[in-house]
Amino acid sequence: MGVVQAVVVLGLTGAVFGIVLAVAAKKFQVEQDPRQDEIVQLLPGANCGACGFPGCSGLAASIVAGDAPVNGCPVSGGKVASKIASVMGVEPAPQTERKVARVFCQGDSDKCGLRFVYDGLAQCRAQNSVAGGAKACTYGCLGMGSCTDACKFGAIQMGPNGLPIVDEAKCTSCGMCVDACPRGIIQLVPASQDVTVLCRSKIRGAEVRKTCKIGCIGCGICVKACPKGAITLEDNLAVINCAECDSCGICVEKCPTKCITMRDDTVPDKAVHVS
Amino acid sequence: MREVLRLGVVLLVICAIAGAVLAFVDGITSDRIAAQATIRLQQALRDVIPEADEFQDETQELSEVQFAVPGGKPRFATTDKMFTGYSDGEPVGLAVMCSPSGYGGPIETVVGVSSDGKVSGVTVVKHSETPGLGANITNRKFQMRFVGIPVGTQVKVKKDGGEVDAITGATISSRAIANAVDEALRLFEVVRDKGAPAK
Amino acid sequence: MELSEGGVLENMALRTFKGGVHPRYNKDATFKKPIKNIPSPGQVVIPLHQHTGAPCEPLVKAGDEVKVGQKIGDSKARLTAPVHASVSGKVKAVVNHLQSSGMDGLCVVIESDGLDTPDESIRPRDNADRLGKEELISIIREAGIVGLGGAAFPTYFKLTPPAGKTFDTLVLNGAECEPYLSADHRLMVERPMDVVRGIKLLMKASNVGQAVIGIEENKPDAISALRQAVDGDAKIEIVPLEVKYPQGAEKQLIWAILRREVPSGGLPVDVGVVVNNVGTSVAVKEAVIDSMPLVKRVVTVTGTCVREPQNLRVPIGTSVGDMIEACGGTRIPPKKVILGGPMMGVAQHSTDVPITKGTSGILLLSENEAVLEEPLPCIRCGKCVEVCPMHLMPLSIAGYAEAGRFDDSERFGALDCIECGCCSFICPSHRRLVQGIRLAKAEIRAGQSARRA
Amino acid sequence: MEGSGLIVSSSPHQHTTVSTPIIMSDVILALMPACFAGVWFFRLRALAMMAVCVGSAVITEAALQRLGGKPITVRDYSAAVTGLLLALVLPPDLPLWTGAIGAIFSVAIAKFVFGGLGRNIFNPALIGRAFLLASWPVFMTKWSWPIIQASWIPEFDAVTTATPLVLMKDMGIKAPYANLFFGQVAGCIGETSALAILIGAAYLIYRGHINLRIPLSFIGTVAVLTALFGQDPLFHILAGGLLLGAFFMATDYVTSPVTPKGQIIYGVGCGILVALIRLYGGYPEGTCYAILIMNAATALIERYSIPRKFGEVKRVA
Amino acid sequence: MGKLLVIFFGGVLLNNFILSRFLGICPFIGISQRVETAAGMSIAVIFVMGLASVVTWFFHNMILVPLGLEYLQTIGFILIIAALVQLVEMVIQKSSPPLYQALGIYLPLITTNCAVLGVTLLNVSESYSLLEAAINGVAGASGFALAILLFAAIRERMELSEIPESLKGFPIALITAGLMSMAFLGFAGFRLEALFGVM
Amino acid sequence: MSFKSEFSKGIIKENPTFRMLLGMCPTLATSLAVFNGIGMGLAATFVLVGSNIMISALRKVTPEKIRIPIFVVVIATFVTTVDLIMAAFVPGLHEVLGIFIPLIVVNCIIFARAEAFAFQHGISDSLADGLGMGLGWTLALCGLSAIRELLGTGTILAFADFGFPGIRVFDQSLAATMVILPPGGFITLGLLIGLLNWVISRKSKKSQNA
Repeated sequence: MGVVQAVVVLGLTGAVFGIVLAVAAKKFQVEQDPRQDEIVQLLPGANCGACGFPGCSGLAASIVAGDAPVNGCPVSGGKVASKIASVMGVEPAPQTERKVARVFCQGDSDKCGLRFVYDGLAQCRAQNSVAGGAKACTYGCLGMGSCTDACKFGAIQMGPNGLPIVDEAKCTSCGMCVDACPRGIIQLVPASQDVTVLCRSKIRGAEVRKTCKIGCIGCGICVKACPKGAITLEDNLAVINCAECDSCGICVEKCPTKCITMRDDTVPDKAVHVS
Repeated sequence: MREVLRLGVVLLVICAIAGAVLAFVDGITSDRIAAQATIRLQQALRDVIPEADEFQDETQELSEVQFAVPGGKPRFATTDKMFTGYSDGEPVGLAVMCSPSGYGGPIETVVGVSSDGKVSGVTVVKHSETPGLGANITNRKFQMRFVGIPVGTQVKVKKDGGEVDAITGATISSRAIANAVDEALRLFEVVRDKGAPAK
Repeated sequence: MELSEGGVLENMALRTFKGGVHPRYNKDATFKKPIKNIPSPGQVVIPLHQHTGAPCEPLVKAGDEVKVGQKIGDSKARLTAPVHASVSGKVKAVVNHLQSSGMDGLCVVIESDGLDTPDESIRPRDNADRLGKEELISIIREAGIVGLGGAAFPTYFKLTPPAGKTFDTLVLNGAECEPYLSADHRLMVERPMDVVRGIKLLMKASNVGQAVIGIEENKPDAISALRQAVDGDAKIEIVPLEVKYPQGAEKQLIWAILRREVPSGGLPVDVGVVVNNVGTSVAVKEAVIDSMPLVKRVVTVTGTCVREPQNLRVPIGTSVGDMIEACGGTRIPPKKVILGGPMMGVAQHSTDVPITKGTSGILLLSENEAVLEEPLPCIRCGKCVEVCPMHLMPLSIAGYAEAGRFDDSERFGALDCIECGCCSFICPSHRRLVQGIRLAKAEIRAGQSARRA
Repeated sequence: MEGSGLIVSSSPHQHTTVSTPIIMSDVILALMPACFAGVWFFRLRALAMMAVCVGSAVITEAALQRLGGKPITVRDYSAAVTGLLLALVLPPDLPLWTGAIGAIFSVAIAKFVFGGLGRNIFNPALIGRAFLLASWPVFMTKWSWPIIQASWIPEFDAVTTATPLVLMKDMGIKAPYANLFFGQVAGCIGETSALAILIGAAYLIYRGHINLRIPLSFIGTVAVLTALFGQDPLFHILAGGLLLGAFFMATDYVTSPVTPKGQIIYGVGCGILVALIRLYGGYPEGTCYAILIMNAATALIERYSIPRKFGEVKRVA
Repeated sequence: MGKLLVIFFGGVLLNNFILSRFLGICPFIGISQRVETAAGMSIAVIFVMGLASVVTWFFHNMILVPLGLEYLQTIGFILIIAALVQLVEMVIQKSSPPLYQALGIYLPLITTNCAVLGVTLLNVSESYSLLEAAINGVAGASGFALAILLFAAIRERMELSEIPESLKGFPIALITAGLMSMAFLGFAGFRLEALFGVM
Repeated sequence: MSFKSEFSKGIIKENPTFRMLLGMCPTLATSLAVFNGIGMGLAATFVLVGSNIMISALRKVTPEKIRIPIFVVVIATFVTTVDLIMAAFVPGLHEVLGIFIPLIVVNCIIFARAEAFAFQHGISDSLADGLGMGLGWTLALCGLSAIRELLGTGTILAFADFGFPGIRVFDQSLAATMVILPPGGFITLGLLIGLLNWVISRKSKKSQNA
């Protein structure tokens, strides 16, 4: 007898519940695409906002809605993009080359002096707003480390001489550091680019010499030296067209101030080893 | 609509199976669960009247002695149940189950009064007093402080002018037990005067 | 705090506002010293952007001869102010030169011939009293007059109420609450007649029937001098104010004197008030009566490092270094050079900066005055909240700003901050609150303009 | 290469001379009368307790900062203040090791884990006391009688060495005002003498470190409520830790609201809780818990008591 | 009336669901980043817990007890709660889109909030009347609301603190809750009955 | 994934309490004594294993739309079974654990494993997962209980239901009662998770430097 009652009561409860749910499911279908959850799972979850959407779930919603490409997350790279693509049932987008952040200044505390003694908030933007920053070079790194604070992936650390060092293995090219730098010293470059002019100074060479030992003085030696003609001078600054550069390294050798550098290959190797 | 029905039926079936399973489990366990309560009650009663080998529920009698003035406040407000303990068919004591309020809520206490009008035992069945402090009312040592107190005594903790040492730092909990014992003794008196079987 | 609608309060208790601080005023070194004219420096550097609004285009080129009062820069923008040569001589160059912002900006460098020959256009105007409102405003614009209190907002612009609004009261700011400074004080004591003359012209230009001069009560000589100069004119009242910083801040001054509350994000005109500095008033008098544009101003040069602190009347564009020299040089080497006062002034990293129309003082601090204590964690004492004259919560605005959460800073009213510095001053943990708030303001404004774009 | 060598900073360029360490040392100074009273009444036990608590607090702070690789900031005196305040709210007979554990708990759990000075949500000293009270209630509710029998204080025959609030709650015995005022009653080391506390409080007010919003609304609320419930308000003000709490604990900058309106709400809240706990609660004294509960509410109070900005126009909803 | 007040304040202050009963910890920690969201969640929980208390009371007292099927409590209650939440979601969505916007996202989270099931089970174990059960449901939820609102405001403040790396997030949330719970010990032994005049 | 790895991940790598931070309510509420912890943990493990197996077995025939209510019913059935059995055979423990036994129904761990694992994996994997997760949780619960029991009462391994008073390590009067009160639960667990995070971060730092 008890069994029958239990079966009836619970069965009816369940049936009512099932019907309610089914009706609900029918009436308010596709509240949220289940794919959205799946995509959220795939995304890194740092909510850094580099994609331009409000956090990872925002991006996921946009991908599902078709407003964002499957490779919309600049942080996670091709592998995740292809996974998302398979969730969405589309062909993975052609994999774009990975970019990494690079610091375009070598004017550390030994090589580039100060105009004055700065006293105030230890943030680059804050210092930059006080008389244009204390650094002698008004284009150079202020060295307060705002980029390290901005990086959510621990890929930037301040070096001993007050310049940030990027761990390219950890860099996800989210671009937060680029935004954090008031002087635009950090930029995203293709990870394969080996030769770079690590200076942003647009002032004349004579002025540069007064302020920084390792700045680009716009002498043009590299322009002449480059066998590929990949280097031009713009606003007293050497600019390498990376599409044509084949990393031969001649300019690096010729540069009188050593502001053109060849990437040190040991760094990323070591970093890869670590992770 | 068919979809709705299908889902409903699936759930109905699952629930029905669950219901059957549970009914089966309940069938196995219900007797034992019910027995557990009795076992524990018996255990508590035996704790407070060790001589007794049998107990009889006298709770109905309680309603008769409850009100001194009809419509007034009950005289034994915290008393829930009372039992007479028998040894070889002879009544040997009264066990009173009451729940005075302690620090963290009611404390279910059983107080035994032997036929000679002395407290024969106190035990706490259920409580939610502060661990390490009020919870020490479950301590045998503390409970023994009440044993032997004769009928007619106003049972109070020392702080309130009585004789019983309270647990340090747990006056409220100790007071609750004292109240329970006090009530049990008064109830015993009434029952005895009524000529109830406890004599 | 009840808002009374218009009218000067009858209550004679000292007028003031809620909040504020009492820094040491340190005015003793200069407030009794008469304004001194110094001989024209050998060279002046006149920035083409000394005011709020659009910078001027240069009207002269290297090699041009210029005379005092000759217009050397102007702009067609709606909000701007022309600049004039402050010495006579030859234009050496029109180049980028270090300015008080700490950055380079376009300046006209004039080598003085030492003669100070005035421009031909400068001769006393005899029809001054018959000039209409429009004419007055145009003269004031052409004379390049800007607010001399520090903000350097073009005066002609201020005097023209936006469509649909009118002024009823002119408030003249003679509070000079900023420590160390005494330029306005001396001006009021020495040239009260000019101040009052300027007021009358300003009243006419802004079409108001009443004027109030607010002066902190620690300047009794200024108060009595002006009282005398006003000479019973019922339209002009002199109101002594409690000595408290920032008594001279526009919104606080209007509240203290008139009990009118300038709405958040609004301007004094929203409550029918136009505020001008006493220095501006004198400049207006000179421009209208003497037809002399704004080429000189009074600057207090002071601080423990200065050998002989002075109130100097100097041509605009004189370098800070020259002015220090004019005061007998330094006694001890300065560690901090501030243009303006210690509360709102701008620290300089070089003495080779020209003074501009907005420079009210040069303050040199010695090492032990200049080195500020290291900031400690905020202990939430709430003193910044108590002293904020805008009734904000500086600790929250700055706290969020330092964490880069500028939206939250905005929520706490970052944009209402007048940067008076009371919060940083009072903070027992010496936190750089104002700097944080400034950062927030800059970021919020950048965000706003990005959104508009 | 220092350029001009001039210092450049954002304005203002002048700061007040009153600094956080000065405020902290002033607080210590203001506590001195209460400390002296404690030592006067409870002798060496009190002194030892203070030494142990201050020592443990300072050592804990330094040790944790070292472990966490942070600059050691015991010189801002905040740990010392915590230790001293804790000692003052402990019974004189408490075993010293208990006091040490309380001080360690205060600094480590209430302060350090939240990020140190200025970041704690709860008053560390009171957390220490609440922790000890919950952990070792037996030790924490044992009182000894003050040693000095001064002729100028009326003789007060209490049956047991219980605090005035316990005597009141359990037996309805009211200690004479004079005893309460001068401190000739049982109680925590620093809370018995109202006079000593008031002297210290007056110093803090004179120095401008505390304003009266919190203490007055706090004490006022207690007075009004106890009077409403038919008890003697003056007795309730003088007895127990109310004065010490109102002037030295509730006014703790870090854990109380910074907004003026918030401070009054906070004070009133503390007052209501003290009155309710004293009259109906399980404890004879409620100051510690009342302040802690309001500490928890501080952030919320502050959020909804942001002052009206000057010139703020009411937004039309 | 007095007893209802006792139940209500008991649930909010003395036996706070979060701080002393450990019910609803997950949403307490998960949905307390912002005061606004915490408030939304609170309102949703108050509504659902009140409603669930009433509905399960009927289910228990009208169906389970008469049929002697008390062992189906857990399974029945959870089904009812789940269905209820769904239903509430539907109704709100249909009748008041703005309210749905504000509360909608919190509703699905409530199903797995153990506070809801917990309060219905407590109602049964305390054998509350319908009104008492409803009050108890609302009280439990209000206690949850009080705790989560206080906590959310504290968390907003803590966002600017430099909390030791390994304690960030969950651990510091637990410690804060612990200290709050410690403060709420001040209500231990509070005699609400005396305050509200019921003994 | 082998049976073994599915089993072991729940114990350390994905420990539900310390790593995934699931099922906090019963963890806090029942960690007063080691035997309470064991009882609670085993009860949950039983439910976890049972429901994992059932859901895994039913996953092919479960309509997607009503999988949640079906999970609920399955889990609730197991929970009620445990509840009744415990009431019958270990009444003391049953009373101590109180409503937290029926509340296993809404324990996030069980739901999470049903949804995230059992519904997608075979029966044997699901069994391993349930067992691993359950034991991982039990272990965490025991660890926390041991600390709280020891510090809070001065004894260890007390098991009142079998009349065992526990091993007294130090005197009751020295025990910090707060630890077994609600605040102690929160704080101890918070510190324990923090400590674990710290140890792990130090370990990973060390391995990085190596």
